[in-house]
Amino acid sequence: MNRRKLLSLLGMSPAILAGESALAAQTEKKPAPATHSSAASAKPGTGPAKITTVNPKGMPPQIQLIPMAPRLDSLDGKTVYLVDTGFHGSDMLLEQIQEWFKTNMPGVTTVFKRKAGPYAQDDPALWKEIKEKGNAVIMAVGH
Amino acid sequence: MGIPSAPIITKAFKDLAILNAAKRGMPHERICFTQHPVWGKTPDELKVYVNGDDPVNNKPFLKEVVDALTVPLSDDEKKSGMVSVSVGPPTFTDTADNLQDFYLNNGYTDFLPIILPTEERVDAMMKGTSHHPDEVVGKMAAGAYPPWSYTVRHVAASAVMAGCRPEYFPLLLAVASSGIASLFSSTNSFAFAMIVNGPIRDKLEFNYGIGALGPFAQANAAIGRAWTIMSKNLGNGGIPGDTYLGSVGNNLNYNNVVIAENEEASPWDPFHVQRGFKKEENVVSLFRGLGVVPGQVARGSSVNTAPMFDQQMSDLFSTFTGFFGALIIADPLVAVRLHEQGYDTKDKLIDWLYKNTTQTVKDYKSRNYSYLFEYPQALQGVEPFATWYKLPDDAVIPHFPRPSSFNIVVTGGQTNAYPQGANMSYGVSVSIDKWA
Amino acid sequence: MNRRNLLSLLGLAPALLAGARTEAQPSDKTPASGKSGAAPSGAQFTALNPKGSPPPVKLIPMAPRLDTIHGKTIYLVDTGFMSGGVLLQQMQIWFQKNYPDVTTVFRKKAGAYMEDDPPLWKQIQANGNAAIMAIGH
Amino acid sequence: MEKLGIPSVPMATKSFADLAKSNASKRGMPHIRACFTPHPVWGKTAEQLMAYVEGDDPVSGKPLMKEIIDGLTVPLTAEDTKTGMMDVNVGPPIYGPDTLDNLQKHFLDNGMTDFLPIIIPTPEKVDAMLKGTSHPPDEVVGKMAAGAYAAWTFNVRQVAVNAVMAGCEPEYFPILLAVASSGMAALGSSTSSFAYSMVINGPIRDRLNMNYTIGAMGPFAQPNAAIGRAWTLVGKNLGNGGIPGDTYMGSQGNNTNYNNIVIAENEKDSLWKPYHVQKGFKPEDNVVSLFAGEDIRQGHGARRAGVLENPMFDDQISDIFRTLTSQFDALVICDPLTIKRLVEQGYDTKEKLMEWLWKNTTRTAKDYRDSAFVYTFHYPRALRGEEPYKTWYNCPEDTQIPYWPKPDNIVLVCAGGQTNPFFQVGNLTYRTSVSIDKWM
Repeated sequence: MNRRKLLSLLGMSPAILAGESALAAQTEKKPAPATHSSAASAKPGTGPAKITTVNPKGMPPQIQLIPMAPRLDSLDGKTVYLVDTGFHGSDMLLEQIQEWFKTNMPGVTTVFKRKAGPYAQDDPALWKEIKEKGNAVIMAVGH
Repeated sequence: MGIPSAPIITKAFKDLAILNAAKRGMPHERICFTQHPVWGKTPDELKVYVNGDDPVNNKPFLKEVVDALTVPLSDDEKKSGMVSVSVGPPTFTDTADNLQDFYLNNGYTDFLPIILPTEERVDAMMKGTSHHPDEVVGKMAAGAYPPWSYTVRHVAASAVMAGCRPEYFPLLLAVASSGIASLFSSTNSFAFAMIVNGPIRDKLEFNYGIGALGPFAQANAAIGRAWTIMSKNLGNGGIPGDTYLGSVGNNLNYNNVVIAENEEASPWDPFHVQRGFKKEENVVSLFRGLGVVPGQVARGSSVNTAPMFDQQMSDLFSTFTGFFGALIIADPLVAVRLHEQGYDTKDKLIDWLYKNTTQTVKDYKSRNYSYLFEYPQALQGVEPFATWYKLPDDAVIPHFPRPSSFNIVVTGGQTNAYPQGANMSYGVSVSIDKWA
Repeated sequence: MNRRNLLSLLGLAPALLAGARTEAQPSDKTPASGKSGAAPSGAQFTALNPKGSPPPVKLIPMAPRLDTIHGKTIYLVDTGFMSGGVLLQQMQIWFQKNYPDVTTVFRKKAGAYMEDDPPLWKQIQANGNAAIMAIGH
Repeated sequence: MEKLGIPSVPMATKSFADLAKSNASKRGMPHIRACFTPHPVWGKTAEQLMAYVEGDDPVSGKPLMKEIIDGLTVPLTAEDTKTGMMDVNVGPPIYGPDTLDNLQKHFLDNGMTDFLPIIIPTPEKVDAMLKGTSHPPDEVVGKMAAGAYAAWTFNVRQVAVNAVMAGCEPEYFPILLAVASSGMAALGSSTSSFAYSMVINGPIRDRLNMNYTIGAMGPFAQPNAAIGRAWTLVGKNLGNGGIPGDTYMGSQGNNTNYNNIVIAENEKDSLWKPYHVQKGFKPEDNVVSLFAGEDIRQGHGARRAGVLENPMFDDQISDIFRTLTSQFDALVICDPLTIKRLVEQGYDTKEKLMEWLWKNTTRTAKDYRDSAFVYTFHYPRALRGEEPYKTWYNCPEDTQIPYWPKPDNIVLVCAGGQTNPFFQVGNLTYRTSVSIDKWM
């Protein structure tokens, strides 16, 4: 599935992707049945009666768009943090990436860090350290 | 944070990663993908991943990582502001058969027949509570997503769909108000349970006799099922590949493990009384974990001695992960027998189990869950994990971190002295009376 | 629950208990019709009975009773559930004390608890006058 | 016994009072002279049991031994000696006409459902379901009983009614007919609370859009959900199962009885032979295989996970096996990632892993014989001279013996969405495989 299709599944307006105003671009997902009509009453002999039912979905919060951080001109001479969020094998993967930088971009300083706390928990101390000492982050989230 | 970053994720999580970033407000986040899985691969195998192509974009993987950090941002990528998410119109009109199909095909159900939530039926359901239809009940998310909120009316729609009666409604509102979804977005396939205590068990005709955990009473069946339907509709859970990732899935997610305690036949304090409620209060307590297994097959079910249920439970628990707790679901015959053995309170039994269910540090460290969830806490100095990780390999430590990892509830029809054990942790107890 | 209620749950006609020959007699009330609610859900439908077809039950006359158990041989049969044997052994002790002229023979049924054990039945038929079977737990 | 002319008195514990009476009736002896002891017997001392013997029958309130002796000696009444046939009534063939709401309530109140909403089986819906098979509506499909009771028979139409109720589509119908034709009910009458499972193989999985990837065993696809649920309704309505205190005695019940454990094998992503091919079917055949046993559990608690080096799944599976009862077999459900890893370890066929697991999952003869379950189920077979139980009961106490008689007692299937290399283990025994194509 491409990104556009995926996001429309979310109920997000495709308009955001086309670059239109992102403000409250409300769309109505079209349901298969008619969306409104007075509750039809049963008329025996005229086919199955129509009834009206309520939408059981809760209320999703609005999503605050976050502008991405400005990119660097080049990685040369910069410090890149490699952050392991703790899934199996990601430490070994990041070690391989570290190796790659040593061989292919020796001008880059890499720092390996294991995020403290379980995988879904924040680690503010680490973020602070990166903000002070680092220029970019590569984060391994997978398995 | 102002620092450019490039998340690396394995291919299996592609859709999830894009959706998640979008939900967090970055629909264009520059995500780089490697082959899946990474776990269990040798360094040499991983070197091939790193030097190869991103299997999603088919570009050299590390060129992509470097580009993600250095290629300037487009206008879209700089965008800020608020976007709304649509869930469709408030009502649908069609024939009953078409609506049944429509609800099923749009993921509003557990793929089984529902009672269609007509306005009359939803209104009738709301007569089961004194709370206003538009009152906000709570917020729910099926994982680390922005939670959705919902009103009494929304809860009523799911309750009707699951086959609940209006008199069940306060119990469902109590569950919904906890914000705990019974479908969770981990790659593990978690199970959920609820314990119901108080006079409401008899008022709603819960089954806590023969077949207590099975399909033998409307209250047990429909209330358990409603939790899953609520989790889908109110908490946006249960979308495979997006908000549900359990690799193999869990059969218990259909109806959840609903346990009405057999308070009358139990020699011990009911569960809610242990939690500080009065006996006459109606309370629902929620649990999460891996599943329920029978205990009668564990070692200790000896023919040569009297049945040693304490040893049986301990044996069973030694195969559980200590990351979740141990919930004993004891038939009244088991409870009475344990009581005769000298465990005149649940706490005494819990104390014995905590002390006698042990493991070596070596075994502890070799378990998946220890590494994934407890090692990071050890690094932060959280006890007992910090100490456990410093002990020698042959040191014997408790299997569960603390006595409060254990819980005991009594249910069953006394046709046989069988216990069951659930590898589940206690979450929260909620007053049902508050929602009456 | 009394025997009559139980048997009617089974679908056995209560008439059987009164000694009369039975005819199938609808015991399930069909749901009340006529009292229809609001329009859409008020339409009338019929639905098929989902039940299978139970076989008729063949009545088995009970074996004639003994005049007395004095001097007779009684088999105590353990069908194999936990501790059934211990209970029957206590019963043997009771017979020795209270009916010393009754011969009791303890047997554990071979085969899993639901399986038949024809050699044992044959033995009881040949050597015994009565049987007590422990089925419980 | 009574048939052989020997007067007999069955004795059960009080918990089985209703059951014993209704059972005797089903067997044609509605007036059987059953007597009862207090419950339970298991775990009581000899002194406590003597007190039972010398005490009163808790059901009749009369002295137990007097009742037993009366049962053997008091002359029979006319009713006690009655012979003939009696019919069992299951109600009219059609309910209604009535409103959908009232019919929904009627089905629920009369124990014809799992206490959850159904699709009302109107003649039109049942006719539509019947289009899912070429077999005529009146063809007898099989017989079913939920335990040691007289089996009920049923035809294609009666299966269709239950299929409609559960929420099945007509194209699922051949699977249900295949399941029903096995005569196996998904609700047992034991005091153990058993679980049931089906493994589905063949192209029908994709034709019905069965889910065998993420959340394979959970509520994420209509065929998985509805077919599993229909099995329980079939057990209740066609096999007369699931009546607590009568045909259902599980003390605590089992949550998996709602929808049963439906496993569509992930044949596409598995590196091993599909299960039905192991059973001698062709890959293009559609087959459903049925299992019964205790439960299903996740592999997470296993020791020797070997996270940092190598996930040793063979060891992990064996470790979980040690917590099962050998009264039932093992059904291992592996995510495709787990299988990939096992194949890399050298288990390039299921048979190799089955053999390794069988050889390496052992315990001492002493532990084996001490198990109450083994005593109830295996010891009588050992007495009859059946192998390997006879050997296992006669070898020295410290002999290491395998959990199961043969490697075939270990079944391996593939399901899952490759989000994590997990596995689950069912303490479940293979019963039978049935061709679905035969019921198309």
